[in-house]
Amino acid sequence: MHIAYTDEQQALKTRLETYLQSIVTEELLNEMKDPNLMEGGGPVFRAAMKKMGADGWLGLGWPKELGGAGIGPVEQHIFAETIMASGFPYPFLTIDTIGPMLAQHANGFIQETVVKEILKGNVFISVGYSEPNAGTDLASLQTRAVKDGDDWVINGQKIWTSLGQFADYIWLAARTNTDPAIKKHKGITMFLVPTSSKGYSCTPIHTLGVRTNATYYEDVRIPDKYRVSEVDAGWGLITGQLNRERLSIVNPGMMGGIFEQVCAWAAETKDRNGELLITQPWVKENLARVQADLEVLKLLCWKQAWAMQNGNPGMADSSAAKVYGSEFFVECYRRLLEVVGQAGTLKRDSKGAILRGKLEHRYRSGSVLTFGGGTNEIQREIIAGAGLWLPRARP
Amino acid sequence: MHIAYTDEQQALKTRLETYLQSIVTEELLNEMKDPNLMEGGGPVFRAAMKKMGADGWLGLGWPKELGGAGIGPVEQHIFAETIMASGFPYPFLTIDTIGPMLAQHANGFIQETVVKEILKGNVFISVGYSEPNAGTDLASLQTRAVKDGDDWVINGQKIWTSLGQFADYIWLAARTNTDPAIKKHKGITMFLVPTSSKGYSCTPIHTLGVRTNATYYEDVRIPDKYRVSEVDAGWGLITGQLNRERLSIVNPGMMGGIFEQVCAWAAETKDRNGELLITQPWVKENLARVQADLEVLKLLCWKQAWAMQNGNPGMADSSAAKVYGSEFFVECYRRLLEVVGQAGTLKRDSKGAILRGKLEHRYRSGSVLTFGGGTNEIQREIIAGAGLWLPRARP
Amino acid sequence: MDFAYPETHGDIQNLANQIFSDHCAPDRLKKLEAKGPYLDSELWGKVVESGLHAASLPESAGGMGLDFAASMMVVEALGQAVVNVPLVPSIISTALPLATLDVAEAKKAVEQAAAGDILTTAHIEPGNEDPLNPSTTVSNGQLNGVKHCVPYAAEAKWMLVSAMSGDALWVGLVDTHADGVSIAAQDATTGEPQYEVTFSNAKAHTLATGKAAVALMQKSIAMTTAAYCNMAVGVCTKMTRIACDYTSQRQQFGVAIATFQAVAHRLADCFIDTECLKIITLKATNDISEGDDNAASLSMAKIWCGDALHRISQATQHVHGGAGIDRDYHLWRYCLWAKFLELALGSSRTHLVALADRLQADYLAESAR
Amino acid sequence: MDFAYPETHGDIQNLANQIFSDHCAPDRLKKLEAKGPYLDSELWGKVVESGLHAASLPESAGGMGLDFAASMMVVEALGQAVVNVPLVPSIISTALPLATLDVAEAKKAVEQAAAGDILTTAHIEPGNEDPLNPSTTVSNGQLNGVKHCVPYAAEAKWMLVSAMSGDALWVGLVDTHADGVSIAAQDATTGEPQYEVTFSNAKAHTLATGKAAVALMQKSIAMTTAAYCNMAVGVCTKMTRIACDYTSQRQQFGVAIATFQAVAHRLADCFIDTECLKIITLKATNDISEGDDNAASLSMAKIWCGDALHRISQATQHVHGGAGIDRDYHLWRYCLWAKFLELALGSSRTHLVALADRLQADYLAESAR
Repeated sequence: MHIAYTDEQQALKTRLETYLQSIVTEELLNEMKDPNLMEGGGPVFRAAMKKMGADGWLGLGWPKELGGAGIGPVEQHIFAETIMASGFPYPFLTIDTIGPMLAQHANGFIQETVVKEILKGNVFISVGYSEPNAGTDLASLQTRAVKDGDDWVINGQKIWTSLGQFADYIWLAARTNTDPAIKKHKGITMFLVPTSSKGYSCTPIHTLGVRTNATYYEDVRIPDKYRVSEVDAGWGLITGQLNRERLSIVNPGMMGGIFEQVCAWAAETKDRNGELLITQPWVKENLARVQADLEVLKLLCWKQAWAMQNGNPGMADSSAAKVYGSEFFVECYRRLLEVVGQAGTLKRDSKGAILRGKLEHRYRSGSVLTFGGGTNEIQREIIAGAGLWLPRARP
Repeated sequence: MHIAYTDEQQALKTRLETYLQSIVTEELLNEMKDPNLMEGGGPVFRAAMKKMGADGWLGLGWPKELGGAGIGPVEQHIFAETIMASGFPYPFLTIDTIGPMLAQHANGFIQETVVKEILKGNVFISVGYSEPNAGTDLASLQTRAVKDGDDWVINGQKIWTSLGQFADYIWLAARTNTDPAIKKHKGITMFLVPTSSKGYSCTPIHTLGVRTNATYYEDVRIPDKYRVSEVDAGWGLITGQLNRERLSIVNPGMMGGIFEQVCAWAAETKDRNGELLITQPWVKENLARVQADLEVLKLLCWKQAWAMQNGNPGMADSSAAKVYGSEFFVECYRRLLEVVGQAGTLKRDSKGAILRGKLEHRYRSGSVLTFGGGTNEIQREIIAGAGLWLPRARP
Repeated sequence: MDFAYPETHGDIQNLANQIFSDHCAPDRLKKLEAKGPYLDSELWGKVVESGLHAASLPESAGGMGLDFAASMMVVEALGQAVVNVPLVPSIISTALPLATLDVAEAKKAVEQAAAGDILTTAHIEPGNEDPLNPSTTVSNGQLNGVKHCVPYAAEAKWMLVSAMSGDALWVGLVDTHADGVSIAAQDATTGEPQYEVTFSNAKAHTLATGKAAVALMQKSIAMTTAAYCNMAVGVCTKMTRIACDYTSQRQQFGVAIATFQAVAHRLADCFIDTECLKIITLKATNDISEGDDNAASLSMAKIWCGDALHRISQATQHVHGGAGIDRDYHLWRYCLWAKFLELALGSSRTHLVALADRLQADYLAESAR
Repeated sequence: MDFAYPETHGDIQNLANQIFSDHCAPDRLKKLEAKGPYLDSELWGKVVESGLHAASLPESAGGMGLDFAASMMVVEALGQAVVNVPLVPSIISTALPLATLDVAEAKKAVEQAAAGDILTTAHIEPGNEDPLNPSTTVSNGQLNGVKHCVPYAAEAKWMLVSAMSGDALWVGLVDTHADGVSIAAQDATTGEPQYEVTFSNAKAHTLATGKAAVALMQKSIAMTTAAYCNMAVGVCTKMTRIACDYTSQRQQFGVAIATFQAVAHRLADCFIDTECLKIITLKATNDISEGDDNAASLSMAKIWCGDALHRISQATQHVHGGAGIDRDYHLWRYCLWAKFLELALGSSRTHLVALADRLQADYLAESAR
């Protein structure tokens, strides 16, 4: 037992932090001021991703035969935590969730043309699950894929396709079996849809916090080689990807980075009476509460990463981390904003904005995680069943 | 609009506080050290009740024709709040919930022999609703009352019959109609069962906080004149009584009394460094949070009392007050115990106990209210339906 | 004890709700928002025409002469609509406190406000949220310093300002177009116009100094804080209503999602929070109406204001799923205002500290007796 | 980073769970409880026989010589059973810190503890919960002062005590039967024997003075606090398990009440709280195992300890309805221990203050660099 980084892990983290200073440049931060490029997709971002790919950072935990460094999930987690803390818009959906699913399940063609390019920082993929009438009840999705010769023809609409504005592929769940005799989730197949396909289109949905998208599929024709795993076997891939996503979205890196910045700010900023803010009891207690709760989240995520390395993490554990982390984020942004005060409501480019308006942006985007990646109600059902062995709630 | 006591109401409260000093004597407090008499029932308690009855306090808000003072529900609430703050084990179930229901619905015999005696402080009544297999699902209660000539013969068992150890009557809900074609809650009738009846027995259930009882009914035969209102019309009386009980159990009096004592204690007790406890930021913030939340509860109850005076209070409002109040109690006893520290866990008669161990006792009895008087889940269903007009949750 | 409003107040509330709801259609607001922070002059014109804004201003100045609570009915209605009109800054923060003065400049400004001109108050400064302890200074009638987050400063005629005159607090009126006053736009989360205002030897009319200045600014703070709480009641009520409507319609697993206990009970908690905020806000409003500008109830109300807004904003976003944050839907505007109202003039946390200090003082005074 | 325990630790946990669960049948406990606070000598005898209590004591003293974490496995098992044996006071608070000293009296006491004799530590005093700043004084080897809430003081052979020797902290051992030591029973919420101990010129063996005394008492505090957190993990796990079993069986409205979302989700929250407490407790345990008696993780763990115990105690009582508080059922004992473990050696609130002070110091030191 040793609940801390090993010396090697600490060295990795330090090396990475130094390296990231060359990645998170003023140029990148300026590019990210464009709301469409805030979460990546611009030329500076793409160049940085290519550089990290070339320098071997993106596949730290991936097997060597796939072009990774093969060091394991713990190191991959350290990488994700550190890069998120740096402020880089890390495309974790591609690198940490869809990428590994493809590496495990996709055919040779996809391994060559997609997986390898992900590791080089060249390819980005968005998730196409939700539809206007299939959200929490995902299994009732209606987008159809019909076999036509060697091709599949896809028709339907997806919603909340985050990062779709610069995605090269959509990791798309489509109904391939409409037999009323089989359960709804048994008739779904996964595809990789190139966004260059004819009949594909993407329109922005502007939200409280970030841009997301609706994507449309009008007679989109793709060759069978873009199918992932077996026909009608998509549900297992969806839950596998969601299990990984649940951990990625509560990665404490981004929040931890902001927390440290607010602490440092409070330690150098004086109130009207010349006292440092951090000396006020309520200020430091707000910060300490965030610190204690953040430490718990860090440890939960570490343990999950360690468990991935040593067999499979429990389903209830990853749901617990997701519920805890997502609800903690909402509370901690509130506490940090209280410390900064009303000036914290000024936006990034405004006169008087504090810490580049990061908290103003984070409070607006924070709520998304309590329902994104599988709503917390569903996670609690999973915990009640898989963690506590309670009888199933009535349908 | 005037959200405060009128001068007359303030004068009433002051007069009452002075009066209560002659009621809450050391003799009474000593009698209450017996766990069976902690909530009343001893000779000192009975004498005090008689005195208050004779002095006209018990029916402040009751109509004059019933022997009350006819001043109204707001004054009755001021009385209840003040007497609860005094530490007197006020039998609110009898005075504020069953009494008024009887006054409104019972026959002449009961008016004469029971209602008038309640106002004189001579009679105490316990509630007999819950059964081992009928708790939250009260309508499925199985205690049977069968008509036999002019009498009713009652068989069954009740549980959580609080204060049953000194009750003169049980306000009993019994099934009088077993026709499977009618809904379960349409076959229930209310009775007053004299505890002197043959076949009645009462055994203690000792709980975390207080004594309660199981009561048994073995061929208990009572004349029809002890029936309250119509046969099979009991459900309306039950919900009417519960509506009143919900407000009584969240009466802020008792909690408010303890809160003020803890504040006063913190204002005169020094820490190891000679500083008054109340000057420590966390101590006063704990107290202030209780103060703010207590003020809200006080106002909610005032408004309910005022609404009773001016028509009927909304169903969702009284459920909201019940949920809020009962969950607040649990939190506030925690906060107050944090202020007192580990010594707060010493019991009343122990060396080193603080404030007569009141908090030690209250934390143990505090949880009962979140499920007593109709579990908070049911209250939230009521709010969702009657307050927010949401479609009914699936059964 | 009397929880009933006079009939006039009910009428005012109904009229206000009608005017605001007529003008808060998402399409209309979207157009206004396209250009950035905006003042809804059309709507403000209608409000002024109705006279509602001046409900609590003296009749002598062109108002209805009703009590403070009357204006809070209008503010609560505003909270149900969240449209950008300068009701709170111009009337509640500024004209109402000014109306208590027997000073010619003040009287003139109040009359102008009643007629629809905009006034504003500069409460806070960069790095300092205490209007009773400003960094801004005044000497020989000339102001120097910086205020920020001043609502509608560029649109306002007069600005109420506090400053230190030596060791004493000073409060005065500044002509926003005067020499030495420079106004720069800020970009705040709500989309309401806010500005940084810099004074360089700007001329100002003195209204009060010392204790009288503290009382005047205290009145502005108290009335504004009460207005934020009342607006929060509107925001919370509306957010909850929107979520109830949505979850009663939205089907998943073949049923309306409001029929899931987890959803219904969370909305019931929103109802409870709103009731709690409502009652303590009513108490604070009543205390101010009855002349107490420094009541403990006001800090209690602001504590609850922040808590209820935060919880209800999150809960209602959550039960919507993605729809709740879609800018083509209408919940998101309330969420932005929720954060502003939570933090403006002190968060739940800072008001808890203030209440705690007051409690300490009260009990120490009592134990000294 | 390695979350795995050595195999020995798993064996210890299993054995401890077995011994404790064999002795916590409600009927047995009820008999013991009838006479008031009690020491379960029969069970303590079995524990000593098994050697589990001495898992972390040095082999030279008769222990197993395992790390600190090993003893925490036994303490967690104790939390699942809440029976009155002096494991924490005798071994964790006293023998383990003493075992780090090279002093004859300490060595002897540790050997006696390993053999089953009871030791205890007097941490707190009336009105003072800080063992590093006691009111009790020592001079010329004679103690004067009052300690209270001392567990098993009357049953113990030796008592570890801190006192002020002039301006310096002093820590020593007191023979509980020595002249000048008077012991009076207290009645604490848990039903565990606790005592007020008064010293009137009582003779004491000096163990350490000044920095060494602080280090020694700090070790006792840290290890005891970690033990409370580990015991809390057991208590929380068991309370949740009891509630799950009950709600899976208990039928209302014709179905098991666990099938109501409102019930199942609240129990899911208990699961999450337990997981959070478990992981931060593991971190604190690991830090102490690795020699850090003053880690921030310990305050974090105690904050979570109080929060999780409070919430889970209330939630599990609530979903039971009346049965949860019935003294003929078994949940109530856990609820009593939950409150004790929440408050002993500092509540969530006081540990938050401690963590806040540490955070301030860290960031000020950093910004000074």
